[in-house]
Amino acid sequence: MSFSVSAMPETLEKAGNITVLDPRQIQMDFPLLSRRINGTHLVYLDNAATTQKPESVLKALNDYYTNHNANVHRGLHTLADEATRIYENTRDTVAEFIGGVKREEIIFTGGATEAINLVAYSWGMDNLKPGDRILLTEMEHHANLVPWIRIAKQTGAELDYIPFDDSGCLIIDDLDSLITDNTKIVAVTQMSNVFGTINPVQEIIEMAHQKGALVLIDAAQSVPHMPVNVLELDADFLVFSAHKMLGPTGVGVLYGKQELLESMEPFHSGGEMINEVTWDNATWAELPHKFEAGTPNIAGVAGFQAAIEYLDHIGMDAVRHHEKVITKYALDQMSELEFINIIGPKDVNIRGGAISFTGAGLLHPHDIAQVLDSHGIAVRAGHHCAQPLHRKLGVGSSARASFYIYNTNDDVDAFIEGLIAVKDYFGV
Amino acid sequence: MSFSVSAMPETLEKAGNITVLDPRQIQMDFPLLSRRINGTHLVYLDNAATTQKPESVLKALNDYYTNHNANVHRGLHTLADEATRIYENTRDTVAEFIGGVKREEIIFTGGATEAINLVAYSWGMDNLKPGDRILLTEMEHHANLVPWIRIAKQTGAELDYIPFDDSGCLIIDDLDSLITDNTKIVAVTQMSNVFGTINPVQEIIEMAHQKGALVLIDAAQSVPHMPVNVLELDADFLVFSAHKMLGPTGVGVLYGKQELLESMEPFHSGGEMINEVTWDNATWAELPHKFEAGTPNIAGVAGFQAAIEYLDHIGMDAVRHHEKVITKYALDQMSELEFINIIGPKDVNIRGGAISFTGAGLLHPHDIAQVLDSHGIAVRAGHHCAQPLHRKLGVGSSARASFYIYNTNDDVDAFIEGLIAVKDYFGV
Amino acid sequence: MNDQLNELYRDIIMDHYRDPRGRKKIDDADAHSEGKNPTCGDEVEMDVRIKDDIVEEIGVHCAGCAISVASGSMLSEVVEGKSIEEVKTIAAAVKAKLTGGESSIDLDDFGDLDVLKGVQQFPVRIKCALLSWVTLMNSIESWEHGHSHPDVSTE
Amino acid sequence: MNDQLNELYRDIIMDHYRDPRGRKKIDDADAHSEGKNPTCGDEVEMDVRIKDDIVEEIGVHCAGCAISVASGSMLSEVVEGKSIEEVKTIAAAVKAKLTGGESSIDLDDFGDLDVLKGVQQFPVRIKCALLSWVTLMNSIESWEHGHSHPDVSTE
Ligand SMILES: Cc1ncc(COP(=O)(O)O)c(C=O)c1O
Ligand SMILES: Cc1ncc(COP(=O)(O)O)c(C=O)c1O
Repeated sequence: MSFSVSAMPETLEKAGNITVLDPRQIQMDFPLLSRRINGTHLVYLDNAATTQKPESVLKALNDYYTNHNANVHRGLHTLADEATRIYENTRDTVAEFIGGVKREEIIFTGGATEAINLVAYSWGMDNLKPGDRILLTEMEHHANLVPWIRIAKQTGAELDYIPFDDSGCLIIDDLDSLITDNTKIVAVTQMSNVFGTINPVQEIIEMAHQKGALVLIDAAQSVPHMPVNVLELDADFLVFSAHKMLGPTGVGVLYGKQELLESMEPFHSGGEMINEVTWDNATWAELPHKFEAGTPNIAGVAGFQAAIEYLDHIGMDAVRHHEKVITKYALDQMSELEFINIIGPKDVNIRGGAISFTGAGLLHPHDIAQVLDSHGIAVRAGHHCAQPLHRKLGVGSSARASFYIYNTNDDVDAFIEGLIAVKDYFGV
Repeated sequence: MSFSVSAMPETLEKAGNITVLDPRQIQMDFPLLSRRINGTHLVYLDNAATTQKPESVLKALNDYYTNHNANVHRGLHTLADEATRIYENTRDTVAEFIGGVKREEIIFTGGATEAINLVAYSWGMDNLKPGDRILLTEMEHHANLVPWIRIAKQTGAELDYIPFDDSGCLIIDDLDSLITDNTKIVAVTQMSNVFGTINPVQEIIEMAHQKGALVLIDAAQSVPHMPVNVLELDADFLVFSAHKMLGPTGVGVLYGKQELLESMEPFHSGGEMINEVTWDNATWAELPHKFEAGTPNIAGVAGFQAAIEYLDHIGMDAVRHHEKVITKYALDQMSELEFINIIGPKDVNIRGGAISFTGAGLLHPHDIAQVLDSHGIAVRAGHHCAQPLHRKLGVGSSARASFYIYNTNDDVDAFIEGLIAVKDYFGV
Repeated sequence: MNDQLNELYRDIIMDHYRDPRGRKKIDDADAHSEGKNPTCGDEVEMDVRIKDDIVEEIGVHCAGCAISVASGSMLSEVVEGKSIEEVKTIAAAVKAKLTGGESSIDLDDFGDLDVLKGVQQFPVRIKCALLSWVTLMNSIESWEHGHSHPDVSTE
Repeated sequence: MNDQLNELYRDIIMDHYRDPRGRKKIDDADAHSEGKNPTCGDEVEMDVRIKDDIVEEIGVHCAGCAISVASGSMLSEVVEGKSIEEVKTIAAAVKAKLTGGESSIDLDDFGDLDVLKGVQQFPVRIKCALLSWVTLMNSIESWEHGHSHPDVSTE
């Protein structure tokens, strides 16, 4: 039986050892990118917030609803069987995509945020007590910050932070002392959604394991943009969201080591996740179902399959390579503009394609984003769900341009011209 | 600006005072219904598990991804503004659909299950203590059972159950004594997903309020199938899922009275739901955002809008009327088959269109469903996420046929013929 | 009625379903075990008498669908007189047949068991076919550990 | 540059942004309040001297985007010398103008305030324009209740 066959673009060229993708070819697979905004064509540079979707993902969603829609599991009829196969098939695809983990170790959630909440609650409630410490970094997204603040309050555990330096890189010289004997878990982002920094999670995981602490990797920004192998990393938990990697909204992934997931109580409860229920007791289903209560986002998961297939076809090495090239091109030009300040590292070998910046003098991030929008250029302005980071930098907010596989140097040029127009508009 | 315009079918006839819908016309709006299964045409009778989607919902999803996709809230660019409007617009539509509640009182979740978990946790953790009692009914879906079993264990509260009688109706004569002074919350389904019974939630709510208890209504089966006015009911909480009412998977609704939601701590935490975050503290955003952490299922919510518009166009009175008629037609014929036993009431005035039954002698629900599938007829078999109910009935499982707006009397005829074929196949 | 369905409900299966073998009570059983599949409510009770590592007698009482009852019935026919080792090998082969794995023996040689292969196309039904076998394995395992009343679940 | 944008960033707005009025410290203030919009980090500090129910003097220190700074600047120009009642009416009218509601007075009669209507088309910016006004209202409210240091947030 064959489901959602996604038309794959022929877009790759080999240049020496490096596979080079052609963003102009890729753009043609993304219907939204041909939209016009304010009388001009769209330049979409808000990819760290969410990415656009290729035709193949829309087709997969449509195919699911048009041909196979039914509730999953326990259904004996043909549609239920097909829906279940589609849903479970994506689980295998995800397990393979992040390095070949076990299918039982892949839990579908509503997003990266829910996945972190699941771990903070289900693992945290039973494993944290007064005196225990949770180690985060100063550059975490609120999603990897607020759940830990709350669970710390509830359990009496305390929070520590790995600081970042002036260039937006983690200072890990003192990691040995930051991870104490009481540190039970380290939760760290693999790629900052503000600085773009790629953090040395491998070292952090090694050191944490030496000290007996677990590590949760917030891979919401990394898995979409670079090859990530969970087994090589030896991460204990790792989370990400489909919508930031060409997939549908409302789908996230929690990877967790089997023995950890097995030892944990469920998070949500209800249908599909039980073994046996009586009037006053319930026992839990096997992994992964134990953590998937109720009807899941079946269509979203079906679309996610097509998203991963698309990325797989391009190859994550090519994705990473393209982003290095375009980010370097952008950073070089932005550095010439004396009226903006880039926050985050300049070396594309240790960073991804999210570039945050502030404006000099009267140039406020909100106004920058507003004026860029009138040129059809979509960037984000605000605290990017990282208030403490901005507070440490002494700024209330920043503007952020972030790239993906369909962005071209032309997009960068338009962005740079847009910035100059902003400057002129405000007469800075 | 106009978004997702959904093509509305012209399918309604007025017959006297009752608006009658034409399921044959409606079928044409549902692409999946023309699928063939095992060489014959599909008869989809698994609507209590999930419904099929009209073309307009698929269009809305596609329109969202093709023209407006961006992350919601806080985005200054045009797409973010449009996505936010679409998302928030659905909130208004939902608020209106269930009787004109306030938009702040509508929380989008991943499904009814998550909505109940939210209440059980966020309300329960702060409002339940040893000695308190939670009143459920013996016919609850696991979604409205297991979260309460868990929160009872965590808080020391205890569970009571409103029993059902031989016909699958709640016995509320003793309600006055079942709701004690210690009863803090009553959680009850408005329509049983097994018996089909429509419960007298109005009376239950009145009596509970007299005793100072809150009431949560599990409307997962009622809101899709009959007019529900939350304000008239005076429900404190009410939950349902989009996928059971023509909408996308991965979207649910929690309605809660504003003052209750305001008094509650958040459930999930992360981006979008905070006011201010520091290294060791966080304060919460206003309603409804306080309960919507992280990137929501934006596309799903966009599609949900089209689903509600479709139902609104037909009119929930017409939906209910159609189901009464088809359910009566089915019950009458099923009652003639001596080899099956219908569980649940026979009077269509107090029941919806989910008909569960067991087989006599060697006819096991699994085998019934399996053989019906070979005739293209999709019914469900199992415990329908209601193990305690089945245990009380003394059966391990049941088969269930459930109707919706696109089911015709021909579907019922095919189903009856299918049942006879099952009987013959097993030579009962 | 399509062919796949007839593969599932083979005449032999229906025969075992209508007239399950081994439905007896064994008073001097060495192991008793109960298994259930909460999803569909199917339940099996099993008594086994074992002597010198040989399954001398087995009683299988299965309440459930055609597949689970037939599977239990065939089990009772096949395992009597076999050594614990042989029984384990057969159980593994049944599991392999159902889930598409590799096995060391050919089920054709063991009564009607080979007809269970029709279940492979119906993933939801695999648990039904496995219920008795899982219960038997648990029975034997706890007998080996000196216990005699384990409860199992295939869910 | 499109027209809607120019409606937002009217010359008058830009003038107030470049050269904010009322940026003074008031030593004998009767009320002090701080407001912020955590989303964009905009902050405003406000000192108000009130005598016989008249806002005699106001100091507005706003750090933020063009809209929030200009709105605060215009506020300082308009409210000085007005009665508490008048100030409340104007604040309500500004809110109505921004959010599309009804108001009892015509903002045209109050300095440059009417230009804020350009913000209406930009929902995300409404909070920016409101920040100073919400802060002032909180200031007055707590002055009326005898307090003098409220902190507010428009988020
Ligand atoms: C680093 C990081 N972590 C977590 C999240 C949360 O992802 P979601 O909103 O999809 O749950 C995001 C996305 O905003 C992010 O950038
Ligand atoms: C009565 C009832 N409550 C709750 C649910 C749970 O809904 P969902 O699985 O969409 O969360 C269902 C659906 O199966 C139901 O029928």
